[in-house]
Amino acid sequence: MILTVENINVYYGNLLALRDVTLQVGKGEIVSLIGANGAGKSTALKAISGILAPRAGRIVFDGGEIAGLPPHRIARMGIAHVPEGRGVFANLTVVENLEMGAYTRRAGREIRESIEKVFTRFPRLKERSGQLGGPLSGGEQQMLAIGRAMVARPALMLLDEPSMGLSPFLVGEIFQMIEEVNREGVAILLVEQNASMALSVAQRAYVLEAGNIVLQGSTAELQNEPGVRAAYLGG
Amino acid sequence: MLEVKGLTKRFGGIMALCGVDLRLREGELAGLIGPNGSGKTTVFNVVTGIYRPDDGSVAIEGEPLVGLAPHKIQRMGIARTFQNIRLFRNLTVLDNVRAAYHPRVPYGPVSALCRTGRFVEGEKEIREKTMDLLALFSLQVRKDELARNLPYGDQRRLEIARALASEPKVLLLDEPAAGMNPSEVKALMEFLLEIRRRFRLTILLIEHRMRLAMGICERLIVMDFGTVIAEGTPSEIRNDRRVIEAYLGRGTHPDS
Amino acid sequence: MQQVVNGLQIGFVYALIALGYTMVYGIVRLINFAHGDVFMVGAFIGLYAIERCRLPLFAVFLLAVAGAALLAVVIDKIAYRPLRNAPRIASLITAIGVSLFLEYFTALRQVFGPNYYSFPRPFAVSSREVCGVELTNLQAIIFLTTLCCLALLYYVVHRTRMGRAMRAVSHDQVTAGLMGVNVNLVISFTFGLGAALAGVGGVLYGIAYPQVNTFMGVMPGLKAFTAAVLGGIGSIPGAVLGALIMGQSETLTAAYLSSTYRDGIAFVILIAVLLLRPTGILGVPRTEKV
Amino acid sequence: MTGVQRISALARFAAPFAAAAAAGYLLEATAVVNPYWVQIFQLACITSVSALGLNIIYGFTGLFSLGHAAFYGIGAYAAACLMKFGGGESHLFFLAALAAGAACAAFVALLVGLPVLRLTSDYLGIATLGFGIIMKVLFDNADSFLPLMGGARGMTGIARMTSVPWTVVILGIVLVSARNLVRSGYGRALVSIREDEIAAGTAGIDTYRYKLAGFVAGCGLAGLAGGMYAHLYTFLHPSNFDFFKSVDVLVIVVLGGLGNISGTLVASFGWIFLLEGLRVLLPPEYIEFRWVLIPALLIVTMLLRPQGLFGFREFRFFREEAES
Repeated sequence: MILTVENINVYYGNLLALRDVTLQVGKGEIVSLIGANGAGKSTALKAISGILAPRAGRIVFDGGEIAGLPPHRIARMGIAHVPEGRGVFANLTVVENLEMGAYTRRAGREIRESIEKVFTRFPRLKERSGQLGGPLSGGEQQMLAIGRAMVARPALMLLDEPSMGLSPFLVGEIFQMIEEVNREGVAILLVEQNASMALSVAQRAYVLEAGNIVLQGSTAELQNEPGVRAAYLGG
Repeated sequence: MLEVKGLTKRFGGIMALCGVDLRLREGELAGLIGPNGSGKTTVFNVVTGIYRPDDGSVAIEGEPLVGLAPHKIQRMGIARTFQNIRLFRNLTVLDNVRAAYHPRVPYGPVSALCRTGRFVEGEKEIREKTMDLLALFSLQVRKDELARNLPYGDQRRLEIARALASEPKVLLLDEPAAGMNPSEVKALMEFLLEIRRRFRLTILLIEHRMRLAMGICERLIVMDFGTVIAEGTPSEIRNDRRVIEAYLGRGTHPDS
Repeated sequence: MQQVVNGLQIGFVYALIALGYTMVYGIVRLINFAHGDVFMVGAFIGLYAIERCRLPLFAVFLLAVAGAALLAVVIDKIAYRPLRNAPRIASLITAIGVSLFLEYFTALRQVFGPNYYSFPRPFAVSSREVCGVELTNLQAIIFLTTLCCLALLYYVVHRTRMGRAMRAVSHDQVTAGLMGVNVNLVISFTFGLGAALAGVGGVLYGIAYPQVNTFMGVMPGLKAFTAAVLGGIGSIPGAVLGALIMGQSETLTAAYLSSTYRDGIAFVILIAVLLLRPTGILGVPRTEKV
Repeated sequence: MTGVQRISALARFAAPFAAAAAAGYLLEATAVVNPYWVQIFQLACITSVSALGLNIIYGFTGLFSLGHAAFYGIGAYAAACLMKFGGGESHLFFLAALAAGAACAAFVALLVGLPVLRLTSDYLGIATLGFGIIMKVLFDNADSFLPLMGGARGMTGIARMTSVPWTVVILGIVLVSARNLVRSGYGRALVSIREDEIAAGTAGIDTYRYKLAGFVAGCGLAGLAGGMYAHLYTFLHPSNFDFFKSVDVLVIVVLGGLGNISGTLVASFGWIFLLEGLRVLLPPEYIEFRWVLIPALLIVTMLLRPQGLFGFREFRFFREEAES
């Protein structure tokens, strides 16, 4: 297991947002986390990447305890979190955004190579390499956000709602990209509202409801679970 | 009821709306659908006076309202909610709704200053009305909680309650079903039908998920790239070639 | 024309101070009221370095820069960092507290002392005519030093890894953290960088207007801050532009109207500009997402 | 309500004020307490009135103002000038002068607010700061157009009219009125603007008008306080109304807690008595440490209680209680 989350409790102020959440991601695996809005999906990712500190429980990444560390230290250990809403730096150019992804890396030449690799995968970003990130379209921003995470060469990528606000066509493209990234050996923890999409790419999944994990299993099992079908797959 | 003609709005160089026409019939529950960025929320913002359009007209029951301040438009009978819930976060649930009663307080400032009988009566009346409304939304037990401490679903409901406090004729709901699972959506739908009947409302709601909008609304208005590309009943829309092309994209099914 | 050159002199000094305000505001949205007092400390370090240690001018600048930067970093750590997640007004009040503390603490007899002290001139002031305008060597030094500082600043902000991180943090702290950026470090660096420029400004100010006391930072601080807002707070070129306008308006008012109204005119301009362009001359107009 | 009930209600309402005024009168007349402290007490009452004004502006309506002292100054100069013109020692005229001072400040606030209140958050703060500095420059140069005001030399010879009963009664009336207004639909309108101006607009609240009303009312209170101040110290100087005085009031309001009447009241008294108390408590050779200790204390307080000393809690009197 590359990531093990054990019984974490996370609060917003006094509001309990996650209760006793336990989940695991294996090396090279895609795991989905599905659930309604406000169920705590994003909160789980934030706790893993250090934006929120859990009040109880353990988070072990690559053999080391990371719960409570600041985000920049966790990022340096090899977790890349693509936040909800993409988090593109609107005041930086596309290239500078990608360079920010490589912030934790020092070797200049390898960084250039990684950036070139992103450009070959997303030619549209290359066309816009000198433009600011702000005016990009939603799809381009999502590509940039994922590309930026790739430049960091993480062992684990956390993706928060990559399909949000995208046309169905782009959603398909983004999910293809996610599978490609995964084929290079990057483990992925995917949070999605679009449950059918999320289940189609993942090997395993967890269902969150009101801060608790209520179901887990292989995606094949979950897709046939009547409760999941009713609540998330629209019958 | 509500009539929008040739509405145009630019932001910098971007054409957010170009010549939008739409019409709401009295008492209907219509849906404004379209992919993200197609201009749905901008229509709401222009209709409610938050943005001023570059061109075009909006009228409610024949009364033009372009150029009026948001509060004047509200008093003409249009109330709304926001996509990214905008409650008065540090006020109690009770005060969130009572603030919306303010434009029709039955006492003047001097009366409030001196706490006259009329003030006490007026406050009592507002409180009773507020409590009735909260009861309808099952929020009465939470009346003294701060809005920011409510769970997500309650916040959405409170926002609708606040919009209803002004006794509007037209209610504009911006993605009321965001983040709900199908069974919650069903409950919301029944609830909307109920308040429409009770308050004799005309409702226009925004939803970007096609299937969901079809399940809720009697009539759909489809937008893409700042224009209305189709309108009609769900079954008409389902078979509209332009909608299928522009909205559903190439070869994907209408589930997202 | 002569007045314009004189206006540039004070304008450039204001620019050095205004940059600190604008950068700090850009990154943590804080009006750092203590910045004017950091400028004052820079001037006093300059005073001691010249008078007591008889250091060469270059070393004087280095010392003032280091002292001011260190002070700003310490202030940030003690008074602002604990309040990063508190309402913004809380750190504004501590900024005011720090400002008062620095003014009165340094005014103690045991520290700098409460009086006006004359600032030693490290060189004799001479002037020569350039294109029909009297230009003193003092003014030349001010212009050159400031321009060097600006060039250096541009390089740091736009060409270095740290500068990129600064811009990223100013846009979105949380996401910058996810990129592996140590946000607190970047913020400290920004405070230090702004203070370093103010340190240079303090020494230049001392040389140009050779009298210092511990309250000398108040008015230049307010004006530099106003300049930053005038130009568009958060914008680096805006701060420089605002400061130059401020300098001109001040010298021109003093020359042609009355020096008693000098302090007022600048603010009349400020209010007029804000009413026409609510985010300043070079500020980006913000449309709130609804 | 019958006439008798009305009168008895009025009597019940007025009794505490009468008692406080009488106590104040005795306090002053019998001189059991050092007159210096009595004067400080009055200053604290006056500061409370002014701070309440800023609390309405900033704490309740959410308008960031850094120029409050300018309105305090306008009220002070206006009332003092009027009193000098024709008031003599008449208490009735004094009241009229106070009212006129408040009205003057409110009127200027209206003129300033009309354009400036279109700005938001920090920009509004900076514009009001600018206005404050402009007013200070005008006060400094006032002798050139109205010699009576004395300009940078200060204005002297103002009658000493402010007394303990006056300050106590005025503060009391201001507190009750502020509570009544704030705990009514009008107060809810102001607070909703603070919370979310766009949502307030779509909820039917005329945001511009209420922002203006809140600003004018708050500045009016500053003017009222200024008039009392002028007739307490009988001497006015432009430096009494500079940027630092604006900051003083802001500190009080934030320390007490935004939108919290009790907090403002306690913080005003605490601040004034701390300022003056240190003057007495510190040994003379350390008196200059006063302004080293105060900011240090301020920083520590803010670090420990960033939401103000009181946060949202109010004394019972200031809480909602109009209905059962």
